[in-house]
Amino acid sequence: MKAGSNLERVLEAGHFAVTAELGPPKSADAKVIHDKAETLKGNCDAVNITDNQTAMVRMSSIAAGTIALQHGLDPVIQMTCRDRNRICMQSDLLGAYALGVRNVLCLSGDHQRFGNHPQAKNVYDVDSMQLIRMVKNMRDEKKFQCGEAIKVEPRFFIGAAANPFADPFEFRPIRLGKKVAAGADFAQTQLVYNVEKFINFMEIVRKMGIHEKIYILPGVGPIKSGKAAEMMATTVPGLEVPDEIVQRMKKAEDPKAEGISICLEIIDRVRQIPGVAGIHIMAIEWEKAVPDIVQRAGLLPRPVIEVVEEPQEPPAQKPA
Amino acid sequence: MENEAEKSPNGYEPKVVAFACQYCAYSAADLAGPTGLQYPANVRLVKLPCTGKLDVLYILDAFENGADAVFIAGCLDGNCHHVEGPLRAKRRLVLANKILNELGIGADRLGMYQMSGGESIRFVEAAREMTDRARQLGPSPLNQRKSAANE
Amino acid sequence: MIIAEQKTLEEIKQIVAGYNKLLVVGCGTCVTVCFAGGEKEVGILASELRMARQMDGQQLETVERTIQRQCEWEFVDQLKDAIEDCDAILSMGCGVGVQGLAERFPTKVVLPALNTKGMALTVQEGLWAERCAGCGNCVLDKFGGVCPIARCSKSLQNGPCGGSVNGKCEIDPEIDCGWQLVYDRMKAINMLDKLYEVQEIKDWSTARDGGPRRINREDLRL
Amino acid sequence: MTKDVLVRYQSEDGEIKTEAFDIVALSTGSEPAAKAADLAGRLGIELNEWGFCKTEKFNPLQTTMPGIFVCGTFAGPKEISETLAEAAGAAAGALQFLSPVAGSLSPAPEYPPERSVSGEKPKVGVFVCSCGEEISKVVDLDQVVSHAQRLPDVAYVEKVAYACDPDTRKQIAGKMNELGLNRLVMAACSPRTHESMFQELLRQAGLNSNLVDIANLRDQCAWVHVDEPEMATLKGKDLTAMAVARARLLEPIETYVVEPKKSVLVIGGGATGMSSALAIAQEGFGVTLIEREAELGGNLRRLYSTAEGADPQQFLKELIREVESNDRITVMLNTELVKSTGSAGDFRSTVATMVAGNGGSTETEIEHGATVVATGAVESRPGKYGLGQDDKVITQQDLEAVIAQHSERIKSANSIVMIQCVQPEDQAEAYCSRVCCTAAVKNAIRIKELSPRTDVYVLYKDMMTYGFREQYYTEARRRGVVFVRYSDDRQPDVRLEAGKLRVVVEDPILGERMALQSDLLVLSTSIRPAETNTGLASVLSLPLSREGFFLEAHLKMRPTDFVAPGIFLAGMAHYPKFVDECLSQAAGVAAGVAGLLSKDQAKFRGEVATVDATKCAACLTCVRVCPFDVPFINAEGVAEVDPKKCQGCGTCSGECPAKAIRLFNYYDAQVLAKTKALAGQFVKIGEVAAIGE
Repeated sequence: MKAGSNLERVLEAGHFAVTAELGPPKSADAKVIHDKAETLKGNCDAVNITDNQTAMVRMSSIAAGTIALQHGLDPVIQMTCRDRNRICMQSDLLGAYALGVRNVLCLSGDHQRFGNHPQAKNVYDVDSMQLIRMVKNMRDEKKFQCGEAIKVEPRFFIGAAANPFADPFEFRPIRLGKKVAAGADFAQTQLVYNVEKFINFMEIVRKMGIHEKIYILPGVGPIKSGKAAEMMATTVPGLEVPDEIVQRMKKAEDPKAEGISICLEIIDRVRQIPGVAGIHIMAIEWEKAVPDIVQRAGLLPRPVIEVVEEPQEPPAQKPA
Repeated sequence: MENEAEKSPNGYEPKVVAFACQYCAYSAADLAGPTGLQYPANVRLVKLPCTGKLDVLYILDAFENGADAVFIAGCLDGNCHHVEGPLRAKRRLVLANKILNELGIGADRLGMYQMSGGESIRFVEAAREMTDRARQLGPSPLNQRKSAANE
Repeated sequence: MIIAEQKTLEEIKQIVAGYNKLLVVGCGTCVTVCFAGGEKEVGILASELRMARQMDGQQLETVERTIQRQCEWEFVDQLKDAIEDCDAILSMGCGVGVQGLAERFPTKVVLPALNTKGMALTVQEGLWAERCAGCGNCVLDKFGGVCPIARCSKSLQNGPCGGSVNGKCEIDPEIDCGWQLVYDRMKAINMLDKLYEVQEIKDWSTARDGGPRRINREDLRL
Repeated sequence: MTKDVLVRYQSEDGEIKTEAFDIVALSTGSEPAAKAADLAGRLGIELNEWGFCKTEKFNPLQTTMPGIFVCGTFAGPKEISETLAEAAGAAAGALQFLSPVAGSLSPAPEYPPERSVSGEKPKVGVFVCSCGEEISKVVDLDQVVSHAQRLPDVAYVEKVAYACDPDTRKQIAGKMNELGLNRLVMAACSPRTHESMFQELLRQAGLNSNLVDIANLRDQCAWVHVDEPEMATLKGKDLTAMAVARARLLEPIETYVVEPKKSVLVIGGGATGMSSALAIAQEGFGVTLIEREAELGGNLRRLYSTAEGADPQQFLKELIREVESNDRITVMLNTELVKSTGSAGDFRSTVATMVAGNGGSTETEIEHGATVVATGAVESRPGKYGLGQDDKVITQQDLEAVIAQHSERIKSANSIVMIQCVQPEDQAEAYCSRVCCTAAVKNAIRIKELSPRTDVYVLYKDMMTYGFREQYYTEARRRGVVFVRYSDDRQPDVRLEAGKLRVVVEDPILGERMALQSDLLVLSTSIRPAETNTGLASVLSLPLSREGFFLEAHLKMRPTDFVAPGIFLAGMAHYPKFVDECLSQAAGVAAGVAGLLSKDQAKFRGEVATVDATKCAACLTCVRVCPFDVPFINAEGVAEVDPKKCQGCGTCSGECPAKAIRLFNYYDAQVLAKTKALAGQFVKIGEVAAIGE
């Protein structure tokens, strides 16, 4: 056990994991987190707390993660390379660990061009790959990036992002492989709507043996409306929504219901793909849909695994 | 002449400067008389070897020195003695227009016309159009400021 | 070459407000080549400013000079005679040039007319694009001659982010994805395997992050 | 009494009308000069039945007496540009007899040595020409004179009556000398037509020819502002001030000397191309004659008779034989021009010859001193009135062949209808093709000769059988050819009914619809510019007219020249013409070529771009923008322009961000002097360091 987080334990135990996204508010209102946490509680194994997603200022992911902890949730705090240099990153990691956070997802971060502070200076001192390695070295080598020793090291279950839909496609599995080499324990992907392409991606991933070294959780999510589907299809770089889905959403009498059933169909299909260890549900600003989706996908109840020193049974897929 | 009546009562007579390519517009202007055409006497031609020689500075300088309107008269596209003079000139007008708008003089005081060397009627139309426009727009704001300053 | 572009007329007007005799100084090298501050632009800007002032019912006198390089004292000194009776100097050089003039003429007001944009090459007549970020520690050997620091919007060194689509960067469809270029180049020169290595965290102390940089060649200095 | 002129005339619908007019202008015909017969008698040359000089169709500039040539309206009524082309052609004819010494005899005008004006303060002489009264009746020249006197550096102002008069010019030159004037401003007519004359004047005065600026007070002021004398006077003053402002800054021009290549590239192997090639070869120059098609002859191959009776095929055969046997002429068939660089006296061109069979081509590089464009034109074949769908519908050119080779078709025909002025739908510009009326009349007569019983109808809009060709129209009518006019809004209607052609046309005079059965319908289709014109114009950087024909340097005065020196124009590439007109022009071209190439040195005025190496940032802008690929970055790392290749357009100097390139005579200071003069601003000479800076 590297970090002993709930997510790690569920995956190590060989269960099909469910993570969900919890977006902090654009305010100092803790209630939002409390409410969302209550909604998600019992419906997933861990919650991803986004880090100023789309470069919009939101409540700090570590702070929001701490609130989620109070509800018994296992937070995956996201950390982007956009806003912090290596000094701040390590400092935040120490603090987050001290507060009880055990999972971190290392991301490049959306460029500030899209956010509400496009005039900001970005940092990118470190890229996501290097962040993964830095977190791993802090945990396994007990060393800061500069090489100095850490007395009490932060032990995180290290997550990475993968986008099977961006270009150049051939490089995408390689990049995931690099993240494994850098030290990632699990990967969550961009939203999967084009299942065929994801199947292709996984095929290459399996050929390279990557799936044996990392838990892969494809991103899924319900679309709310035809308009949203169209927007996602045309304006979000690196997101692929096939026309067929856009049409279904546009024609649907009850788009929300249709969105959820499409999501369920996709979950059903990705579950069949060898090497898929779970799903990551991104119901952006629609956390309420998650319990329904998890329930209808037959993924309830979520396993409860006792905290013990050693795992009770050998894991089905053991990361190297 | 129809323009005669429109000459403003306050004695404003616009000065219109035309930068004319020697191969086409300058020749078209020359041929107006023999073809029985007349155009407003407000127009003064400055001969260029080609509208490719046009410099944004020439246009600005004309306005700075009192022009109420300026036009460039060059060859027809694809029929330029120097192949692409009018195309170059049109690109340069993009900058000139921007500057004139920024200054508050207004890009509508600047025009571009294309004609062959024999088309005196086109030159005459251009001369009339730009003179009429300068009449409608009134004196260049630069000239207004200047005369105000002198009074 | 260094690329720069003119500030808006409105901004320059405000910068020079209150000065009645301006020395407008062009620079004959980089900013000439990128059509921002060569002798031609000096003439146009001076004319614009005079007219702008006239539009406000006031007068502006301009003296126009262009020197070969505003970043060299010997050339800057050529301006001495023109400077005395001017209220201020409007430099049409890059940021280096403006400071060159300011350092050489400590008692004179020196104002910038350009925004310096970086180091670039001419893609075609009228189009320049950044190629180098001046990080002080060249890594082009690792990336097939395409710099991910300068050409990836996030300066990623380990591959493209998830926003790379059809060879374009997520922040602007006019901008090539630097990583697509790296990838294509490495593929073309049969060195893709080099991209499999994880690039360690970069030492930025050689970049401007390490403080103002200077190069000191003892063998050349007296 | 109003003194109006009352005109009584019959309108189209037969009504007699009377109308009052202020002025009636009579277009009277031209007749031979009164003493023409006298002169002809003394020279021993024959006249034709109208008293004009007698010539032959295929030798239009030759009188009946060898060694005596004719040109202009003595050989028949004609237009100015034709007379000028013929004048040059006749000169070329005369040159053939003088070829060994051609050129060496041309009397070089004697000029006094050129006085250097460098370092002198400008001293401008302004000469204000009234052009008789052409200028002074609109522009108040006294005001112009007194305005000019107040302009800076103007040392002398004088009003003259005709500045173009040789004596006046001599006087002006004298005045320049006497007063030590070093710049000339002519407030007169257009530089387009008279600049060279005033440049010459300066040379007479011992000054460099470039030190003149012209205020265009006639063409661009007096003539076009007749009703605004006050405004015109104001403008006249401005134009004069603008000219003075620029004249102050003018510099002496350098002349570049080229030793011309003694050979010529003739493009087009039709009658025009071949006869100009022959004439040029007879002058002693080498000729490369290129022809796109597989054989020589062009349109003439399809012409079997002329109205005048001469046999075109016989002529063509002779011409081809002469061309092919002339050892100065190299004929290249299946060949097109693909590239041409250089300038007058020194061209370098690449031609591509199609290799039979494999579809490939071989390229040949040719060096030549002059280029002749004689690419001809083509009869259009619009899909109108059933042309191309029914073999009973043919063109006038087709009919030539039918008459010559299948006369049985004519003899068996009961009725033949011709429709004139048939223009393709996509022909943007309407123009007259000039030769088709005569062709129709000629062929109608041939038909009547072959088969008097065959009815011939000519449906026309306007019969134009100009000059002596009018006789054939009369002849055709005498033989019973029926001419029926139609109008644009009531075009003939052609239908194929039961294998028979039915042409319905409304006779405007009778006001009745006529239905004509026709065994053969002959269309006089418009003559179109060759499709290759556009490409060729771009290779040679030449202008085309709106119609797509090549555009000469001056509509009247320079019918065989292009503005670009060293390139000449002849034949139907120019516009539709009769063979004799083409041949006259071809001869004219030969004269132009001789004028250029017969000298050991051709001189060119250096109105070219030059680079100030100290300012050049080697930014490559000029290299990229020059339409003629002239500038290059030289071994010193700065831009360089070859003055012999520079076309003087100034595109590079207009774009150069360092202002390192200046175009002679269009230095910024010189151009801006004009706009500044409008505001009464004149630069101090000392302030314009080197004028161009």
